[in-house]
Amino acid sequence: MPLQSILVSLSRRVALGVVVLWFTVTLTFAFLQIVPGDPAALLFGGDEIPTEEQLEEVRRDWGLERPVHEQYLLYIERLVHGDLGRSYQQRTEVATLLYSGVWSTVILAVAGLVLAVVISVPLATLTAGSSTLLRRFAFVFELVTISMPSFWIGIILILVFSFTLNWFPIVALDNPLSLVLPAATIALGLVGQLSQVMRESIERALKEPFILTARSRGLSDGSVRWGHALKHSYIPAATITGTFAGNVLTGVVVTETVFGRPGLGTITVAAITTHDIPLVLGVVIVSAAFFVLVNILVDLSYGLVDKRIGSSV
Amino acid sequence: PRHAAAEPVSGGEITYGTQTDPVNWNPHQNNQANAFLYLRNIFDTLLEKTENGDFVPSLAESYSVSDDGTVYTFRLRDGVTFHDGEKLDAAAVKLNLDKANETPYSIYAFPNYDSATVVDDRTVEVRLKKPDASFLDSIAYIGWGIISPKSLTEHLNDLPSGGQNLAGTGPFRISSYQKGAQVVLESFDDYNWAPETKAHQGKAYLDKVTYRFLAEPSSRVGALPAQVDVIEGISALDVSKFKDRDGFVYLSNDANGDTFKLSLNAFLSPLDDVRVRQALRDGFDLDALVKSLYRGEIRRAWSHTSPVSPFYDKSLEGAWGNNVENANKLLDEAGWTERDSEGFRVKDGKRLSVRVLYPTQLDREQRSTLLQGISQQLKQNIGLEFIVDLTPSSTYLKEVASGAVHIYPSTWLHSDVRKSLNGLSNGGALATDNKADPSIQPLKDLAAEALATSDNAQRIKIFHELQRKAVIDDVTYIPLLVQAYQIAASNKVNGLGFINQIGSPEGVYDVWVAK
Amino acid sequence: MSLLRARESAIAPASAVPAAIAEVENLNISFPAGGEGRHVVRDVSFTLHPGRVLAFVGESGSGKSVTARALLGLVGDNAQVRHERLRILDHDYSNATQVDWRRIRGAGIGYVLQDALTSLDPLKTVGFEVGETVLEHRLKTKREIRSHVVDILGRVGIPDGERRYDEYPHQLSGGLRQRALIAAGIAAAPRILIADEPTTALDVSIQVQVLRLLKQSQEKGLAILLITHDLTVASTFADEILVFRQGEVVERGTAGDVLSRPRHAYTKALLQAIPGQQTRGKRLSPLPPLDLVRLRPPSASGGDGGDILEVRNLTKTFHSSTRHPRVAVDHVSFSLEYGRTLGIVGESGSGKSTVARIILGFEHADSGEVLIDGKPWSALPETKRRPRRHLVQLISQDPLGSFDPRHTVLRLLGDALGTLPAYRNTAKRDARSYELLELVGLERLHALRRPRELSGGQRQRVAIARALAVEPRLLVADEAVSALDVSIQAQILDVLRDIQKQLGLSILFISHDLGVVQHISDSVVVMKAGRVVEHGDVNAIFSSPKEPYTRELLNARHSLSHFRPAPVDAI
Amino acid sequence: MSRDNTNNAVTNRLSARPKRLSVAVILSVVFLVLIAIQVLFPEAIATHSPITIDPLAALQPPSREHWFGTDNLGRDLFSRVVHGSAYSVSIGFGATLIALAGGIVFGALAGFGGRWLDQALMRFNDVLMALPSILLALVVVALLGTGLVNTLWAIGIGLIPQFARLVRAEVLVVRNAGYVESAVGFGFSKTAVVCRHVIPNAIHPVFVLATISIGGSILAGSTLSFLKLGPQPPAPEWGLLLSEGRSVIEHAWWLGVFPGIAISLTVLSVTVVGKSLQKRYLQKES
Ligand SMILES: Nc1ncnc2c1ncn2[C@@H]1O[C@H](COP(=O)(O)OP(=O)(O)OP(=O)(O)O)[C@@H](O)[C@H]1O
Ligand SMILES: Nc1ncnc2c1ncn2[C@@H]1O[C@H](COP(=O)(O)OP(=O)(O)OP(=O)(O)O)[C@@H](O)[C@H]1O
Ligand SMILES: [Mg+2]
Ligand SMILES: [Mg+2]
Repeated sequence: MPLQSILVSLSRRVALGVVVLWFTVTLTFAFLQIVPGDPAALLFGGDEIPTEEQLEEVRRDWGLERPVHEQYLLYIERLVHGDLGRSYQQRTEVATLLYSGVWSTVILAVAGLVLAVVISVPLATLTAGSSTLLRRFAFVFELVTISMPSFWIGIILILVFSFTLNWFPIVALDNPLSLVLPAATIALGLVGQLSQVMRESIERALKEPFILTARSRGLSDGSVRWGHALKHSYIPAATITGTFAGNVLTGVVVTETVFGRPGLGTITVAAITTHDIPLVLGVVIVSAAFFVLVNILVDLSYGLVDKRIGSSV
Repeated sequence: PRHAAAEPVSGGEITYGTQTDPVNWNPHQNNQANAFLYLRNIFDTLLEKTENGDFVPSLAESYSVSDDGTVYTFRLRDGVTFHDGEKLDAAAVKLNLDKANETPYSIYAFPNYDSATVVDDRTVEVRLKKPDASFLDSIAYIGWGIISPKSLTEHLNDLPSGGQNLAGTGPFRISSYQKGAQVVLESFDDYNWAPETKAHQGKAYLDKVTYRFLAEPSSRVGALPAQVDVIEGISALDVSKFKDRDGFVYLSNDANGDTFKLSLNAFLSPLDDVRVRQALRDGFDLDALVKSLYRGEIRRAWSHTSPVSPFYDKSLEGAWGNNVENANKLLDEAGWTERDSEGFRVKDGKRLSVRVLYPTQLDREQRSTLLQGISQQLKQNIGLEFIVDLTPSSTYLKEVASGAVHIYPSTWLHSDVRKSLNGLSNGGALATDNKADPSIQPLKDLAAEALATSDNAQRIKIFHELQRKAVIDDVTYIPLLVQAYQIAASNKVNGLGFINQIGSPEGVYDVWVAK
Repeated sequence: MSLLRARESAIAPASAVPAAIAEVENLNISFPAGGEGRHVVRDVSFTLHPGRVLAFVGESGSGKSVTARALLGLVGDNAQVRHERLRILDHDYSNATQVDWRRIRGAGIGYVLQDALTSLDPLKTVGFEVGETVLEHRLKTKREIRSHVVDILGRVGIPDGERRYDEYPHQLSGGLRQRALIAAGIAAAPRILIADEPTTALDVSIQVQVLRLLKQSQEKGLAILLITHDLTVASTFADEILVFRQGEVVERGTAGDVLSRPRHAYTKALLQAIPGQQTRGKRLSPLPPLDLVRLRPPSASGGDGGDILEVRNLTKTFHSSTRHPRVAVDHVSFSLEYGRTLGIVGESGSGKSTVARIILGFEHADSGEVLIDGKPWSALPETKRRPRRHLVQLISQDPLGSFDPRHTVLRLLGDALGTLPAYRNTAKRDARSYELLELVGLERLHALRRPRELSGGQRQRVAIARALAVEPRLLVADEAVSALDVSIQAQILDVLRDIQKQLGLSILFISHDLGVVQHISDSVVVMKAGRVVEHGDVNAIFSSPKEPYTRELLNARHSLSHFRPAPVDAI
Repeated sequence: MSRDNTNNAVTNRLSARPKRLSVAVILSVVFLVLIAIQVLFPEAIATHSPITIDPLAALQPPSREHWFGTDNLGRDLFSRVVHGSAYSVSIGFGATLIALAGGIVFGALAGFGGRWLDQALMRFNDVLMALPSILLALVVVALLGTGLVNTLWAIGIGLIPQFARLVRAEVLVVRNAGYVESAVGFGFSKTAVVCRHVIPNAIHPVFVLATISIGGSILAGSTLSFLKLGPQPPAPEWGLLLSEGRSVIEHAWWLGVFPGIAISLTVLSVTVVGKSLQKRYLQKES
């Protein structure tokens, strides 16, 4: 029963995801308990010494005067209701702040990902198992992008393509072209790894007997690569894309900073430098949730591509 | 100073590349000079300060001072409305003044403020605890910008994060704001109450201005002129790209207020010995460092006070610094005669070492590089270890207040006489006046006298005395740079300028774009 | 040799051989890569005729597959192919381009590989794979393809083609998969079919089905090139046989001639090496017997009548979170006398290995007991068992896996010897190691190789030497020869027999190959689904099985060796 | 399964074995040796002091005197890069060592510790994985402050999950390997089996990952520097040099280019060496 087995595997993954989230939340809570000093002052954050009234407000919000287990329950209960607390530095709900940045970040991340796939797929498929000039080029290109800090890639892209050639603006945010260079920065950080992983599995597939069988039917080299071998690189490629998507902030923090774009990355850096702890905790929880979600989707997609997986779970 | 040209035209829009996103949009709570250029578009103050230090009407059509200097009466302009449709009246002003003096809500509370009373619909009376010459500075300062009473009562908690609920009476209103990215302001059509310091009357020329926050200096410079029309904050190296170049306008302006300086903690060993402080002051070649770093675009400072301030003591120029021989002699005298393996001076087994706490978020214009240069020279020249502790720690204010820090580099960008005097009279107690050391009482008395007097000449005299004491005799301050602001623009943009009161870039009310 | 009895010919006499549709003359293939250049096929010539089957037999690596692939131009990019003549379907392919080759592949020559699970793309549906050839050659439109494929699936005996069309290879049983692969091979109606080991991976009964299917195609006029290492299959199926050895054809002729009157010594050895009833007590390989006398007999053998191994009522159930609990071993009892060989046979998954693992103490039985030498064994805690562990040694199907890949042969043997107090001294250990190697027929130079640098037969010899090193009383051989070529298998079986004869060791021999078990065992245990269905003397059971399951096993094997063309409607 | 694929494979592999090291690998090793010399004896290589300022010689382009030019305080960039290698290399090695130690402890506990411990540890590992490494690093820096050692921790902790997973997987594979069982069959004790077989066989891929993650750590370190959260000036850490140089890239290209090349070449070399180790390992394995 495929539907049933999909549901079973889905619910298992969701349950696992909930465990991971619960772990994360508990960890953040524990963090507040462990860090020395007055948790209220810590939560208030910022550069100045908070007044007693301000601290009182924090204590009320977080129930800090209550016993630890009650605090924990209160914390969980609030999170379950989607309440991530308030940023005392920005005097705004954490959820509101994060929401304001989330779309911009998601768009950037997705654009970067799509671009990475668009570059990697042909690069890997065309060069797998061959020793052409293109393969050499791909080899060098991948190694170079892997070895460059991504902020540096971003700066070079801006210098060349925006300021010198004037092809892609980076300032006008409402111009869709302004997404190109930031997305390219994220993509270039991923392309090397992605196409290497894909090439490896395509090469492995090309050595399989079914490829010989396919060739024996009169298929051209191209059809064999695109029609048979490529699909076999999906799972490893999706796996690292999944980890990347979970780590979306890593690429995004740098890219948003370099390009001066709004989003979770910018918010994170600002939150860290201003010691805005409720906001930092919010970012941690949201990105963990995002990771869990993406990986559930990636896991499910395995079953769609490779029917063997769905049925064996 | 203002850049002017013929035949202004109305209409059009510009994109303005700026250095920073305001941390807080509530003018009562914002202390970033770099954010005033947005706030000055949105808010007005009761009075405006002119280039030569006078105060002229703005939202207040006139004002008067009682003879004892404790009661100020403001007569409000008629027909002024806020962006949200509220009317400007005496009650609104009283509310604002009360809020602006309420701690901890406001960071601009005035210590001698007593109360405000509504006399009639258009008249407000402010009572001071005692006469204070710096009061009008506060009145004209954007920190006391007048916010709509509706914003203040109904949306107080939303104001810091900007947005539609933030209403002032200024020539522009917020159209959209994306944190960390940009803010778009649109012209406020009803605006008809520009002060006489402005170049024109009526609504702003521009329909719309987009401030794009570009923290990377190279991004701002690179984006002009293809992607942005105006930028502010230009590094010395980049100036040559715009200055005297076809197609560009380049403006620069020295800041009013204080200079960028080192504040020395004269209560902490080894700086508690004035000879050590003097040696430190004279142990490096500031001229050479500043020249190589800023290529003449930024000047070195001679005093705690900015050279454009009316209170500046010109006689300090050339009176100190770069005297390595004497510095070494002073240290020898002070007993720091031995040297350790790294070449630092030592006394009683202790190394001659000071810790400089400088938060990364304040670091700009290569100031940390300058500090490194100083550190290097002090090591080479006089064997003093000058540890630059560059940390993003948000606890630096607490650390400074605790008295455990030797040196705290800072700028109080403020033409506020009070703050200046406070600083000058703290005897090396670092940014705080809670150090109640009897030895600094005479200085404090002197400062109080300067504030209370209505005689400007007398005040200037006291100021000079205090500056000389702080820089030359006591060495509680070592001035480093005269803070300066730069603007560059494509030459089709006209009417750019700086705020008279502090010298930072002005809003865009007078700006227009040639067709 | 009843197994290899010449087939009564059902084909036309040689005089009526139809005109050749493929002719290969003096084919030479080499792989120049890696410096010295390897010449893997030398001067091979053959012809294919419609309606006739040509079989290639020979050991692994003898060049059968590459020769066949030369017909498709698929030898490999790094290969050098030379020939005097290469005519296929009336065209000269001496200087064919890729485009020429692609035209003939699939449409002119169908190609069926062994092991359908890896020869079908696991990510494509069966229908897609079968239809691919047809679409590629534009023989049908996309619209027509489905019904065409379903039709072909039906023809190869896959019922319910409509449903199977959308299924994936893993959803099909082994037999169905192999049929699907054949369907793909003949989908574009080629005139030649190359079947490269199409039955190797299959159970006996399924082998029969697949061969029937091929036979049917042959009768419709297809020329078939069958590659197999299984002489039984070749003998019952082919018209003509080519015997390959190291890239050369050493013998050729009609199936009957080659198998009943082999001329070449190699063919003779090959035929001789096939174990079974007739070979009991005879040597399978031409190698001389090992001289094991120098090896001190393991501690005085119990000899007369006692049991070295007694298995009492073993039961083992596996619990896993995803599946239902699985009873792998169900009340199994048997015993093995000193110096005798007990065979265990049974289909895959019947619990043979699990029993072996319990005997070796790698698995705990849920209930029941194993006694070694009449003393408790499986009930002992590991620390108590450890000093006696050397008594029972395993020879596994995968010797490579049982060697630490980092160690040389010398070190492997030395480590094993190190468990005996007598060999604490390194010099002694080395001397003994060399001695052991010599005993199992390896040379000194092998001592410094790592396991990966040895051939399969050599590895198995090392495994045996290592097991013997610790002076065991009982050898457990779990599929110990299944992965080996017939001739290598013959050598290893001979070695095992020599050991048993000369050292008086007892052997528990597990295999799914009835012939092997028949050849080597004294008595046999037949297992099915975890239970022992029959247990007794090997001759008695094989000649007159009592249980239906045993009969079934024997029948399938029988029908293969007596394969006759038969109507193919049956599944 | 064809009867003796293994035999073919053996001969194939034997013929592939003597394949020579590629030029790229040789160059990488040479470069890394140079870096190692720089780290050990910076004074011997640097032409100037890395911190001595010379305001009169500020921002000079590369010349015979200053090979990589000078920065805005007139410090010799070449000497700074040479001295900076110690920072970047110690970030690379230090963070990897931390990750390695943590990963081995975690992974081995999970691999040997039984089902419950395994599940618990792996879920904890999932949590660490779920947290973006940069966030983890930022939090560590926010808590502990900046500086070289803290940077090591910040990066190293973020890498632990990767190592833990690999170690666990390897332990599980090796633990079930035939040769482990066979050693038990010969009567070796559990500890002997673990020490002689499990650890030596599991360590190789971990070692390969470690090599590759050295490069990743150097990059991560430079990213932290870029965000001003790494080692602080005047430390000539490469990321810091690069990030300081970026603002003047249009005027003094050398300030951005040379540190950039230093980072990239080092990471490149480490990666090339790591990949070739990996290839050799896989070749041996398959
Ligand atoms: N692409 C290749 N590159 C190098 N050597 C090859 C290649 N393909 C085959 N060989 C070698 O050619 C020889 C013959 O191989 P072939 O596959 O024809 O053997 P076979 O008789 O089919 O054996 P098996 O029964 O194992 O399938 C082997 O030694 C093999 O290693
Ligand atoms: N560790 C295990 N966990 C779960 N199930 C197992 C385990 N080992 C064996 N089984 C199951 O127990 C049954 C018997 O397996 P066993 O390996 O003993 O069969 P076998 O007779 O050796 O088969 P083959 O001929 O394929 O080797 C099989 O169904 C198998 O799936
Ligand atoms: Mg073959
Ligand atoms: Mg088995």
